[in-house]
Formats: sequence, structure tokens, C-alpha cells
Amino acid sequence: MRREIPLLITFLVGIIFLFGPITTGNIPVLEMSFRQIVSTYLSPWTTIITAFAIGLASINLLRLHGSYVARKRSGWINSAALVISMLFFTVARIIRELRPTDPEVVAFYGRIFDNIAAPLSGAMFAILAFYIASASYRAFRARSLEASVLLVAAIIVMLGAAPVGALIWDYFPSLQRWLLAVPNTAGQRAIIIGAAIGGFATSLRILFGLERGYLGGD
Amino acid sequence: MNISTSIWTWVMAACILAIFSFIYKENPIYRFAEHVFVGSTAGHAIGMAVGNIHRFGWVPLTTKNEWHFIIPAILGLMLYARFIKGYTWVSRWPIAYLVGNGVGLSLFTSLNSQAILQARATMIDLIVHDKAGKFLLNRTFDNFLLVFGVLIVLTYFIFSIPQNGPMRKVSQAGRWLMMLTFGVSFGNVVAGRISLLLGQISILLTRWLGVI
Amino acid sequence: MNWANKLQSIDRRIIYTILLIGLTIPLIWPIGIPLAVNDTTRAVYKIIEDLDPATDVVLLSFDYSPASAPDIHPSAVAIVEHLTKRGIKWVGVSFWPEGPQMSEGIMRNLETRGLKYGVDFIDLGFMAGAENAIAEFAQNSRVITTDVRGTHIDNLPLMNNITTMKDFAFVIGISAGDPGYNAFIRQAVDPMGVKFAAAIVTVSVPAAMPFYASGQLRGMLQGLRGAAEYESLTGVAGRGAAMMDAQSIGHLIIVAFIAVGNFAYFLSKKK
Amino acid sequence: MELVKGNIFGFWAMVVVSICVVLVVYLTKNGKFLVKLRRIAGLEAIEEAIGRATEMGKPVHFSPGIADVTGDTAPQTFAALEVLTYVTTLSAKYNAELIVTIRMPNVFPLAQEVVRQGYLAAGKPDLFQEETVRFLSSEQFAYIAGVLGIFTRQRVAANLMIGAFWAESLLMAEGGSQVGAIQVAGTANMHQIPFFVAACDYTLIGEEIYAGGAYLSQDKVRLGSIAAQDYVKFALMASILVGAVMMTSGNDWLRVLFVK
Repeated sequence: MRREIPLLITFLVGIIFLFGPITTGNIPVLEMSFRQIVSTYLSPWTTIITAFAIGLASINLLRLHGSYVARKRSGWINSAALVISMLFFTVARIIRELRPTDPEVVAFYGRIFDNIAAPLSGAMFAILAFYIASASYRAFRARSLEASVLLVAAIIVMLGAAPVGALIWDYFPSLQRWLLAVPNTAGQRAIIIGAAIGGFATSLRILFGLERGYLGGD
Repeated sequence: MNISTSIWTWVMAACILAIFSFIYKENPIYRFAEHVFVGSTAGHAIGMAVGNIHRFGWVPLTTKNEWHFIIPAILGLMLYARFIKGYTWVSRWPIAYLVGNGVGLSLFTSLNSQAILQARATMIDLIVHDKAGKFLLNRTFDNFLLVFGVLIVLTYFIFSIPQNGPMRKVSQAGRWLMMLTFGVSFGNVVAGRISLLLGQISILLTRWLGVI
Repeated sequence: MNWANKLQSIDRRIIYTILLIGLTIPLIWPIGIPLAVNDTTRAVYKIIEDLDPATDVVLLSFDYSPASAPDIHPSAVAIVEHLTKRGIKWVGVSFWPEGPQMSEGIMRNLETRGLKYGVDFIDLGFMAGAENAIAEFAQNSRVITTDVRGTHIDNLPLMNNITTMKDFAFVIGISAGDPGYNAFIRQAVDPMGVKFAAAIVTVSVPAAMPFYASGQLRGMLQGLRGAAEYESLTGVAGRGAAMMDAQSIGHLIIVAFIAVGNFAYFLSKKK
Repeated sequence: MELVKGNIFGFWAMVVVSICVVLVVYLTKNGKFLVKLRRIAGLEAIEEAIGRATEMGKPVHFSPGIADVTGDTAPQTFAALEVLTYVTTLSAKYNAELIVTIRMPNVFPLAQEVVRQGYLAAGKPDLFQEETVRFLSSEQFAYIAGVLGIFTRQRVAANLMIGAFWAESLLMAEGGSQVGAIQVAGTANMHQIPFFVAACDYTLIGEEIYAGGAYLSQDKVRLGSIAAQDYVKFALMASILVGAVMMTSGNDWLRVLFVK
């Protein structure tokens, strides 16, 4: 039973989510369509279960850093900062959630989020520009035929994509567009098709209970 | 130059610079910012989760008598059974539910939108004429490349047949085409990544330093 | 170590410093490099030009966050400017939690210019559930019952003739990742035939190309460049064009470093 | 109840393909059908990477991607968890320290379960610690900030990234390269593969990540599934060719059928 019930849950939920978008009309007897079951019940349920999972995962974070602070492990100050900012943001966000129309609450939360979390996030994302420069410098060497193909394609497209490319050579933009529209479409399409089939088979094995590693042992 | 006098703008600028300092070297300032970052966004997510439970579960349950919302609440609580020795198996029910959601949602769409419809899009004229009936060499070439390009790259992804003889050659050609594709993708992305950095630099230049 | 070897392993910090300087200078003193317009951008422009301001309502889905905003927000602004110029009404929605924050800025700007919330545009706000939510909203666009300002949709004339996503004359996904244009194609375009285009972060452009080629995407704005192109089509200047100069310099710097690395590599091999 | 127009062909194709997959899996499982996979270098490199980390006495990092289990990219996460089983077994065998970082709260209990079971099966349950599987943050870039911190502070020697990645792919791969880690990465997210190819030692491209579980475990169910995937690919390749030839001769029957 410990194994069968989860497999049954996965199967039933999977089938309903599968039929939801592709069928219309009521299921005989139930007087409801798959679509309605998904939108009235299953989708909101997922949102709620996911919300509980966030709590579970956060306990791990809190326990780990809590123990670093308690044991005064090197760098524990940072762990303390993590715990404090986590608790602070949790409380602030809960108040914001429960009083969504109070302008002061909304403004305060907007201020802390926009000036702390958002810039940290934006800056981290922006580091990519630096990394793309160092990675391309390091990796794009004509060491082999394969590497040369990669290198030449990347350079043509880089120059074709920026307005300056057209100033260097008239044909960079059109060459870039051709590479993007023809060989790139072919390569991508094949990779997408292959990966889709792989993903399909993986999902199918799970749906039919042929793959149960995620359920663990007993 | 018109440097900001708002404390919040300075906090924002400090956050950006603390993260940027990492590219020089991992350092105590980055470490502090990193921990605050993880903590604050985790807190944000927990708060949102509480909000979601309240809005999508508690409110309909208590005001509209939608009793079925007890089910996800119970499933959600069952996740925590993993902390009770001997009852870990209980937490597999909600996991099974979530897995079922993902599997059901991806099954048809991945096969249909990503495999079948992409295959269909590759069923194109191999010999192209314009409306007046004139043969178009460049479009014909493009279409040949599209159709056979897809076929040779797919050959690379055949796993259960040993790749030797002509099959090996085709699959090698597939690899080259993929490398070309990767080069194109990489080159094309550089622009987007630079614009993100530009965004951050211009925030610093406008809102903090007031240079532009 | 001789200099050919040194040039093959330049310290990354040198690259970073040069890049930083190279990007900052054109931001302060722009150069003004001319720009050509892509077909994908023109396609979006053409569709909006052909809409009828009297009857057609456009849906804009704001699926991005502040982190990706520099690359994609200018596209959202450029499209809204075009809609405004043509007097076409639009409805906003988001499947990313941070989306409403992004559309809010745009709407506030329109309001200061005399346009009216509720008459010219509305925002339905964030709907949780990622791809599930997109599927649901596609099939029943009245599933969100109140907009961001707390008004019931029955009291919003803009929503009068809307029951499913098919009732919007045109749907544009401004999409920075997942859920994004892909989910719209799967849940609205393929099953329902919704007329859909997207503004996409530059990184996703190659992956989206096949969908444009197959007609599943009717048009596409390619990242910041797309915004700059769109601005040149509508003639409403924004931030996009200004940043393209710096981008050109950035590309040149990266290509230069790749060239130096390869040049040194060949020299050291010859020896 | 009926199928929505535009999905009819897709639906019946799905039914046929499903039957085909299940049949081949069944035959393989019962030994009536022998499947041998071609060599996949990236997957073999995983053992090399863990071995090297062990020699250096430094930890192995594994990320199952940043996708959830409830969206359309869920299969990539499942594929990643299959590989994680193998990685755990190897880490237990070599006594290497394993750090698994998680972004999606829903993936956290699954990954924890996989690793716990892996250590249990290897007879070393004590190796499983609270620190082994770490949830960082559900915010994409906060997760990366945390991962980069772990890379530099713990001097990770092997970095394995299998699953669905987005913008963070290059941040992680370049970050890993800067601490000198040997890196094996794989994703089916098309637009991120180039970054892995550029910055990692080995890259699993697209469908290769789905072959990972079968390749590494030599489990018959999975092997059968891979063989079935090949047949589906052959069928699609044939239909592309036939469809293109038909289009060339002015007949769009197959093209129309595919969207029925």
C-alpha cells in the first residue's frame, strides 16, 4: 500500500492534467469536464501544496544556518545575517499579503524589495556579461574543426547582431539572419524534437509507474 | 553630477556593487550580500506562500464553503511527515501528486508541440519556384539544408544502434551542424547579456551618481 | 612565458575592466550608430497597424521580472507606445509574480499623459500557477474576476466581449523565460488558434526562431535590439536606441579578445 | 466529451507511441529484446570527475537544474534525479563529499529522498547529512549567488549540472571553471547548451540527458525506453522526408493531417 497509493495518485492526477487542455465536454457521470476539474480543483491545489513545500525547504535552510550560528562556525555572522533577513522578509511579506490595500504597507515592502532583493538579483544577472566575455575568450580557440565552426559562427552572429557589424561589412547582418533562420533552425529543431521524445518517454515511464526512484524505498 | 541623497538609493547601489565585487574575487562583502540575498528572497517566498495559502485556500474555504481545499492542506502537511521517524512514506503522497501534475502537463505538449509540430514545420517544398514559376536556387538550397539538417542531427541522437560506417559519418555531420547552431546561439546571446549589464550600469549612473 | 603564451591566458580581470569601461563611456556620450530593422519586428508592427481601434482589444502578458527588465522592458514600452499612438485598447496580465510591478510603471506613465485606466487599458494582475494558469486563462479569460485596482471585471467595459483568449484581436507575450512564449504556444496558439507574437529576451531568440518560421509566433521583438528597432518604426524614441551604441562597443571588445586569443594561439603553434 | 480540434492527430499519435514504448520496455524487461547503447562520453566523465574530487579530498557539487516538477520542463528534473542516484552511489563508493543544491522547493524532498536512498543502498547511511542536500532560494539568482559562494568557499573539485537551466547556466559553468573544477553539464533547454559546450569539460546535449539514467544504471526498463525513443525518432524522420517529398509534388495531405 505504501507504494501503490502514491503510484495511483500520480497516475490519476497525471491523466487529468493530460486531458485537461485537449478535451472539451463533460465526462460521463461526473457532469464536469477535465478542464473544469483542473481549473477548479487540481491547479489551485498544486499552488497550495507548493506553498507548503516552501516551508519544508526553508526549514532546511534555517536549520543549517541556525546550527552554524549556534556552533559559532567560521563565517557565522553571515549565517546570522541570512537568518535575520529571512525572518524579516517573511514577516514583512506576510503583512504585505494580508493587507494588500494598505498603501503604507505596500510602499514599505516595495521599498525594501526594490532596493535590496531586486538590485542583488539584477546585479547577479548582469555578471553574465562579464562571464560571457571571459568564457568566449577562453573557449573560442580554433583547436579543432568542431571548435572552429563554433568560433566562426559565433563571431559572425556577434557582429551581425550589433549595429556596428553593418559598418564593418555590409553582409554581416544578412549573414547573421541567414545563419539564424536556416542552419540554426535546422539544428535547433532536431535537438528540440529529440529532447521532446526523451522527455515524453521519461514522463510516460513515471505515469505508468515504471520509474519510481523518486518515491524512494520503504 | 547629481549624487543621490536618498538612503535607499545608496542601499541599492551598495547591493549592486557588492555583487559586482565577486568578479574580482570572492570577498567578505560579497559573502555578506550573498547571505542577505538568499535570506531575503527565501523570506519573500515564504511570505508569498502564506499569502497563496490564505488567498487561494483559506478564503474560499471559509467564505465560500469550498471544503475541498482541505485536501491540499492535508497533502501539504503530509510533506512534513518526513521529520517523523517511521512515517517518511506519508510524505510521498503529496510528492506523487506534484509529480503527477508535471507528468500530465508535459506528456502531450512535449510530444505534440515540440516533436510533431516541429516535424510538420520541416515538411517543406524541396524545390522552390516563385509565383511566376521561376526556379529559386537559394530558397531551394535553404529548404534542402533545413530538411536534411534536421535529419542528420536527429541521427546523432540515435542511441541504441552502434554508430559505425555511414551512420557514423552522418552523425558526425550532425555534430558539426549542432556546433554551428551553438555558435549562432552563443553569438546571438551576447547582445542580451550585455544589455543586462548596461541596465545595471545605467541605474548606477542615473539614480545613484546622477551623471546622465 | 613568452608573450604569445601570455596573450593566450590574459587574466579575466583585465577583460572585465576593459569591458566595463567600454560600456560606460558610450552610455554617457552616445555615438549614434545606424540600425536595420528585422522582419520579425516589422511583423508585429504590421499586425498592430492593421488592428481596428474601434473594436479590437489586445492582450499583453507581462512575464518578466526586474532582473531581466533591462533587456525586455523597453520592448514592452515600445509596444504600448504604438498601441497608444493608434488608440488601441489593451488588457494586461502576468504569470510571473513580479509582472504587475512592471506594468504598473507603464500604466502610471500613461495616466500622467491623460489616458484613463479602465477605459484605455486595464491590468488583471498576477495569476499563480505558471503554465497551468496560462492554459486556464486561455480557455476562460474571465477566471481572474478582479483587476489590480480591485474592480470586478463585469464592471470593466474592456472585458465585455472577452470570454476566451481567442477574443483578443492580438496577444503579445513579453516573456523572459518560463512560463513564457512557449507555454502560450502550447496552451493557446496550438489548441485554440490564438494570434500570438512575443517580445523575447535576446537569449531566447534562437530557440524561438523555429516557432516564428513555423508561424506559431506571428512576430517577435528580439531583446533590447527589438525595442530599438520598434522605436525606429513607430518614431517614438525611447531608451532602446541609446543603449545599442554601448552594445556595439561591447561586441567589438569581446570579438577583439577572441581574435587576440586565436592569433596568439596560431603564433605559438607555428613555433 | 471529445478532443479539441487540432489535437486529434496528436492524441492518437500519443496513444500509438505510448503503446510502442510500453511494448518495447516490456520486451526488454523480459529479456526478449537486447538493447546496447552507444558510448556517451559525457556520462562516462561523471565517474572521472568524482574520482578526481576524491583524490583531491574536495567536494562534488550536483545541481538538478532549476525547474520545478510541476511544469512542462519537469521531465528534465526527473532525468536529473535519475543521474543523481548514480552520482550518490559513486560518492558513497569513493567516500567523496557530495553537495546537492536545490532551487525549487518541490524538488527538495525528492532530491533528499534520492540521496538518502542512494546512501542507504550503498550501505553508508551515515554519509547523509542535513548539509548534503541544501535548499538555497527559490529566487533564480539568489540560488546562483549561493552556489557560487559554495564553489569558492568549499573549493568544489567536480561540478555536475544536469537538468533544466536558464540564464544561470553560464554563471555556474564559468564560476566552476574559475575554481578549477572538472565540469560535466547537460540540459535539454536548447538555448543554454552553447554555454555548457563553451565552459564545461563535457556536455550532454538535449536528449542525452534522458539517456543518462538508462546508460548509467543499465536498468532494463530504461534501456527499453531508449530503444523505443529511437523508433519514434525513425518514424518522425521518415514522416519528415515523406512529407517534404509530398509537399514538393504539391500534396499537403500529411502536413494537414499532423494538425488535425
